[in-house]
Amino acid sequence: MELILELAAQTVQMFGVLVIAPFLLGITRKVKARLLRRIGPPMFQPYRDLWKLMHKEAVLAHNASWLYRVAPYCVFATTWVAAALVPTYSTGLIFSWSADLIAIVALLATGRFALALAGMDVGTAFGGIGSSREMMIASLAEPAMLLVVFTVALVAGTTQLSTIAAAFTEAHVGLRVSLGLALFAFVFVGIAENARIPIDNPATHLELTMVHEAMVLEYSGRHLAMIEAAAALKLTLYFSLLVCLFAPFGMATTDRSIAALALGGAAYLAKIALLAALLPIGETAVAKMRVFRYPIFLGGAFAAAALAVFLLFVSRGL
Amino acid sequence: MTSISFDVAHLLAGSMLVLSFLLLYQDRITATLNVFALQAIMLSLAVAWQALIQEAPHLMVTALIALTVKGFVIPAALHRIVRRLGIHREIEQVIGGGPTMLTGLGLVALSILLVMPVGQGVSLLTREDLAFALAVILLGLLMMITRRNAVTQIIGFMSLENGLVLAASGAKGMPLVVEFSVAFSILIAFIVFGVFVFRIRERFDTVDVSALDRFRGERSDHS
Amino acid sequence: MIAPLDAILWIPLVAVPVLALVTDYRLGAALNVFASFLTLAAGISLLFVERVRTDVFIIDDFNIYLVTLTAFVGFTTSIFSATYISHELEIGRLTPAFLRFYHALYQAMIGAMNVALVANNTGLLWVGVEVATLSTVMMVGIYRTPEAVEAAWKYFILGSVGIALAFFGTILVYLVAQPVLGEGLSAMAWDKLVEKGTALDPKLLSLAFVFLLVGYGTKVGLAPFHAWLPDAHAEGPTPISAVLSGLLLNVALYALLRFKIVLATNPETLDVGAIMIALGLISLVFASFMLYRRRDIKRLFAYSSIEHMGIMTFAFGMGGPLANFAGLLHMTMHSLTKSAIFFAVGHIAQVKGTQRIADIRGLSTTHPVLAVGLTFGVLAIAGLPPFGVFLSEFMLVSSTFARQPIYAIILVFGLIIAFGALILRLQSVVFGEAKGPIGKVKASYIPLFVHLAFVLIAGLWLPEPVVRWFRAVAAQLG
Amino acid sequence: MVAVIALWCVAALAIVAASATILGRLAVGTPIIYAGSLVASLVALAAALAHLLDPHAAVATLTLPIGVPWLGTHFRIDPLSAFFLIVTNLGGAAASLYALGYGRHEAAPLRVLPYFPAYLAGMNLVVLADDAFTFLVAWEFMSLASWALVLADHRAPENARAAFIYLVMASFGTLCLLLAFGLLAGPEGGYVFATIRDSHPQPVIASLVLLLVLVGAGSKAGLVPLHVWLPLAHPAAPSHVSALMSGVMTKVAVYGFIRIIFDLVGELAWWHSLIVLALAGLTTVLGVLYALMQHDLKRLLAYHTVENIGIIYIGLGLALAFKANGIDWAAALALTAGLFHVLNHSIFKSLLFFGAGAVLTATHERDMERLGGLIHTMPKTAFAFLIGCIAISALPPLNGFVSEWLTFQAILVSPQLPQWGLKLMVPSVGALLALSAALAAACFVKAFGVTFLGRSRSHAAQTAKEVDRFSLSAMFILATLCLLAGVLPGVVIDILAPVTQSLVGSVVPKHAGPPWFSIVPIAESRSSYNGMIILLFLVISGWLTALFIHRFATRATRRSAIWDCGYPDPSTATQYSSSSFAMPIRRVFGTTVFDVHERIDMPRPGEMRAGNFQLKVFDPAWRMVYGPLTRLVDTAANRLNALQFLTIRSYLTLTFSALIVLLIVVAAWS
Repeated sequence: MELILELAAQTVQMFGVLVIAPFLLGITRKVKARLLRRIGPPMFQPYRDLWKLMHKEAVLAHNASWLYRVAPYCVFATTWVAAALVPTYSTGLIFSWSADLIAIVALLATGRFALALAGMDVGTAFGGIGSSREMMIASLAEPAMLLVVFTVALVAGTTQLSTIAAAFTEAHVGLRVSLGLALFAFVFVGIAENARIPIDNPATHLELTMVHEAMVLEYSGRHLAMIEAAAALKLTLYFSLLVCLFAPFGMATTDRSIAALALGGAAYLAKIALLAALLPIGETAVAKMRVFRYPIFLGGAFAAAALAVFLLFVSRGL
Repeated sequence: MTSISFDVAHLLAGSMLVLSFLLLYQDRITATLNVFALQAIMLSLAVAWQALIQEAPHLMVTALIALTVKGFVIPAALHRIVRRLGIHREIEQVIGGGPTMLTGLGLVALSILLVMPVGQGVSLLTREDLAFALAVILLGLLMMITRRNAVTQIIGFMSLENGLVLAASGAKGMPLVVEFSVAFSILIAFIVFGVFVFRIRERFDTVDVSALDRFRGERSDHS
Repeated sequence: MIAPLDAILWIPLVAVPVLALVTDYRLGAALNVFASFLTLAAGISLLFVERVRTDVFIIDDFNIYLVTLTAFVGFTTSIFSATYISHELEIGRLTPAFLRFYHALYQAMIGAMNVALVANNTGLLWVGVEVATLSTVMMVGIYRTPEAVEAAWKYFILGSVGIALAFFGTILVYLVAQPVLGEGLSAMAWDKLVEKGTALDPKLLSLAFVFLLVGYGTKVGLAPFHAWLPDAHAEGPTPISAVLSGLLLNVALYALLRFKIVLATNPETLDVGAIMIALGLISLVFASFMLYRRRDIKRLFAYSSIEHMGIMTFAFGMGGPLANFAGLLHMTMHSLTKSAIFFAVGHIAQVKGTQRIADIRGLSTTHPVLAVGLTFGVLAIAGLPPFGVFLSEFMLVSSTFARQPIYAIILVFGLIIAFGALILRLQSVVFGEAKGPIGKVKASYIPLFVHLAFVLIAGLWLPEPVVRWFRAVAAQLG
Repeated sequence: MVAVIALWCVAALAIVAASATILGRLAVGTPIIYAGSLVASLVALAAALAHLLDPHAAVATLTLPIGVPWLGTHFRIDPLSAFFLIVTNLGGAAASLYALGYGRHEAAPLRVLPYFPAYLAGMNLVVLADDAFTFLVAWEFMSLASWALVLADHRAPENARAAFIYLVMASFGTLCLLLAFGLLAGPEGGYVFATIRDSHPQPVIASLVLLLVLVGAGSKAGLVPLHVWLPLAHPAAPSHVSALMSGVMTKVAVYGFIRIIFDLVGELAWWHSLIVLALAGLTTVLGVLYALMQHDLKRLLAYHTVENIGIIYIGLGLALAFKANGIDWAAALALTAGLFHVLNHSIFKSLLFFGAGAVLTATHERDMERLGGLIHTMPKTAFAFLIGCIAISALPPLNGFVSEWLTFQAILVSPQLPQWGLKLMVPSVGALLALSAALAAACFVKAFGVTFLGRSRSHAAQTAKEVDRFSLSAMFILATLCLLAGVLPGVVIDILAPVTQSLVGSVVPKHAGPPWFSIVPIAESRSSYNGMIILLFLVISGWLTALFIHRFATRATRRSAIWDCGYPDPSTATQYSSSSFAMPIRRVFGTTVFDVHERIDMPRPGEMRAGNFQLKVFDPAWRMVYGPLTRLVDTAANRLNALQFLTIRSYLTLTFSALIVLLIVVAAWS
């Protein structure tokens, strides 16, 4: 019985993130449009887009290989699994121990690997440029992300997300310089990883600096739908991570009653909705960068994260 | 051992050393040859004196060989070579006479320094003899390396060998000294013969570097 | 029944006039092989009879294996030479008359080396070394090309000065011994000198050793007395290069070591070890660098001999049971390996018609067996396992580093520099696009591979008696 | 018993090698030789595995009366050597199997066949050796055999150069090890490892030994800046040998390091680990960056080996740091991470080299700029190669991730280290490791993408044929192992337990306990990972998605021309190439890390000539270390060479001067 409940809790989370992901995208688009004094699409537009794409015929290039067709599922599956393993409304879900924070970062890397390969499959200049830049950005973002992981893990004494979240809700961690720096780095990394401005522009296909959209240029139909869904999931995942690592309050920890869980769920939804609204505000305020400015942007994140780790090592009280 | 025998041996050995210096000082081949002949004669006297005082008659043979071969035969042969080759005019010295003499003096000092501290187990005569012989040897070597002319170099080597014989004859009761001196004479004969036969080798070293390069076959190709 | 000791001395002595008289060069070569074989048989039987110790001759742990080694290499070289010279005759580099001379000198050299080895007398040792030197001088010049004459002349002049200095050293040793051991032969006998070593005057003994070091060091080929060695190896007939490197250098080193044993008994003498270390390291490093610019393949390996004599001298200079053992082993291994290399080089020079390294390429394509022989030989001499040279270098380097790290570092530096040069040349000769004639090798491969087999076996397993002899001598060397 | 079996296997390999000199002339020789090697390797593998899995297995020793006369030759099997026997023979068996097919294409079998089994035998002997002499003989024998294999295609001048540099550096490394053993054995020559173990060396000696071993074993393993031979020599050899050199021999070098430092020296100061970690971190990042710049597939793989060696050494360095501070359980974790990576790398690097070899056989091309689209012509090879790429990029759920994850876990324990130097060094190394992991992924996207994906850039690539069954089965076996080690990491960690127990006196908690094969290196609250669950999750969610789409949406698919934003260019040259893929990263790191020479010749508007872009990337190790060294030797050789051309008189002067100097020495002494 207990097992079934546990499984149910896990399943709720797994499908929960899937369900809310397009909505978050809708929020950001809506807010952004309003900021630009447009009315903007309805908040549920992303669901409709996905549904439409799924019902369209997929057009493949003559020389597309099996990898091209498998990659979208692969990207989607890895992102989904990763997103499902980040605690959202409750800690200590049944499968939470199967992957820690490092593994989640690595799962996202697997998805990116598949997508970058897919970008090169047909043999176009656009696909190549996208893959090449995506991997360059990742190579700068991933170490910064891992240093953020280090920071958090060192403060909490674990890399297990559930434990981290529980520790941060219950124990008096307080405000720490390290965590502040880590948050700063995390936001930067999140922006880069989700192909948001100023690194990339998710709203356009035809810009010379495009990265993510160049990679998926040849995709259409259900494959594109998978990739889009994965992108939305990834954004959700980063929001969840941010919430889980830096603002875990409200999450159900030891108290596993329905009420506590419901409270956790509500808190989670509120928090990520807030983040989804904040993101376009930030995006509207800055301009897109040139490609070779990225290292400076991500280098800043790396430096902040490294500083956070060093501070922790030097003085564990900070 | 009486003092007179000691003094005579000392005198003879010392005069050999003086003659070595004279050899070093000479700058004409014919004069060098003559001085060398004189040194050889002096050597034979010294060896003969040793034969007397050591009562070792076989040393007389050595003295005789020194006298005939090195005192007369070889100088005469060398005179002929020199005339044949037309090099009787002057000697090419690598370094000037002054430095050579100074170096020579240094070598003598070194020989004395080396032999004199030797313990009392070795008799004084032997030690004195040894110091002179060592000096003669070193001066002979010095002569070999400061002269460019093959004939004078041979003379340097023979002078060196004179020093050896002097030392050997001073070593009381050493076996095979005679045989050694004979062997050395043959060796010198070979050298003289070599110079005589391979006239391409007028000199041990030649100013013409390109000729050498051809012989050694190493430098000519640039791979 | 002739005693083996007499046999090793008499067989070459008898062979000299016989060979000088035999006009047919084939018969001469066969007789040369036969005489060398008899010497080898005598040398081997020496191992099984009672050791001799008279006023004039001595057989002990030190020279017993060297005699056998000399006889063995002498024998294998005579086989190689027999097939080698017929080719030289064909291409007109030698005439039958010169071959008579050559074979006689060959036996004279072997005999002289045997004399030097078994002598229990400093003077006789000197005579042996000098006769061996002079006979090789003549063989070096046997081709009568300007280069050969020049090489022989250089060898002769430098050798003569060495002879003279070694003789002076010998006189000095006699002078030292005479007050203690009395006049006559006993003052020149090894065993007596060693017995009464502590009573000898240490100062004069040290002075004597300096002269012996320069004199015999010239024969050993230590830098800076080495100048004759590369040219003599390069210009003479290859069998002579093989015995020069394989045997004569050893005999000269043996002479030096005998004196070192005498000095080792007297603690008040000069620390000659330090001088030997210095000379050894100079030779090693110098020869290593010299290897790089060599264009003549025989000269290349001649410099490698200088390098290895440097290593041995260094080892004996270091002293101690391990280093001395390593030095003795290295002596043996080097003599086998280097002569094998010269066999291979001789074949190569004959089939390719040149000694220029640049003109020999891709040997593994044209002459695979020969390439294998050369490669194994060079790898062995470069100190790679599983060959015997590695064992000695292993002991030497490891034991030196624990005692004198600086020396070991210089040693390792020299070894790696030399290694680089040897491998560089080896690769250019053996590999790459083939160049030059592809004619068949006429001479016999047997000596080459027999030597390599011994070196290989020694690298993995040393027979017990050899180990015993080496350890006994190592203890004596101090 | 196991020692005897292993030695018999070595003997069998030696016999196979010897018979290859004759059999190599026959057509049937090749399969017989490789089959022989395969059987011998498998037997040794089974024996070693049995030894390591047997909880009651005792350390086995064996002495043969050969080698150093009065010591004999010692062999020993303890958990460490058993583990490395597994690594060696697994690689050896896979390479033999692969070569059953691949070897048939060899132009000159006699240049490969005898040396291949000899090479395997050498590597096995290194692992078995229990005295310094045997160890070094085997070590150098291994170098020698692989040198011959590098020269298999001896006509190419660059191969000769590679072989030369390789052998010289190998020999240099051996001499360094020799010096280290000299220090450990002492002047009396206690070369047997048991003797060395009992003599506890002074701290100074231990430090010296560490430096020497770092250089000696490091030059074989490929630590920066001693790595330069590796990208030259590994690609030059036939591919199955490249696989062994990269996948196995570098591990034997790691074994040498572990054996000497952890086992023989034992007691080390904490700052020793600082050196190891610094070198390892540098190696990791530089290795992968150089790898990214390559366009020769095999050279890329070889450079990438340098990176992985760095990762392994990070684990070893951490283990040293923990051990020096007495935190044994953390040392066990770090060592486990390092050793796990040893196994992993040997598997996937062999796999990748096999793949590269298959490509080479099919297309006769190593240059990625002339490949492409092979996924269509060689689908099976492509699949296996892809698995290798994922594994080596440290992506879950394959094995590369597990070892890297363990390394990260060990890094995260490091705040417990008391020393400030380590407190600063360890997170830096962690950052470098993270950087290299991301770069590795980029590197293999490039390797796989340019080689197998896109459109064929040459006729050879277009007409390539899938390789034979033996090669494929070797690749697929290794790919399966990549997956198995990734989803069942607990099994490997348990296998490693006796090794860490014997070296650092502690083990990572047993993994028989936690359910579902998850691994818990420290405690459940701290961290855990379950590759099996992740894989299941991925498969299930992927399958669910596909099912959902196929059920509720459409499966309609249409083939069409490439869209490419409406401007498709039929020329295959317009695809992204290897160097253009690497360009962003080259720009980012170029100025500091590489010697990059770019020359762009761009026609002005209106000019009709073709544009030209030239790119040269050099390894700065050449400029900074090896260039000056070569010049030094060159200059010295040139200067000294004048001494060959002196006159006889000058030589006499030399003799005379030396005599005078010696006489002055005597005079001064007396």
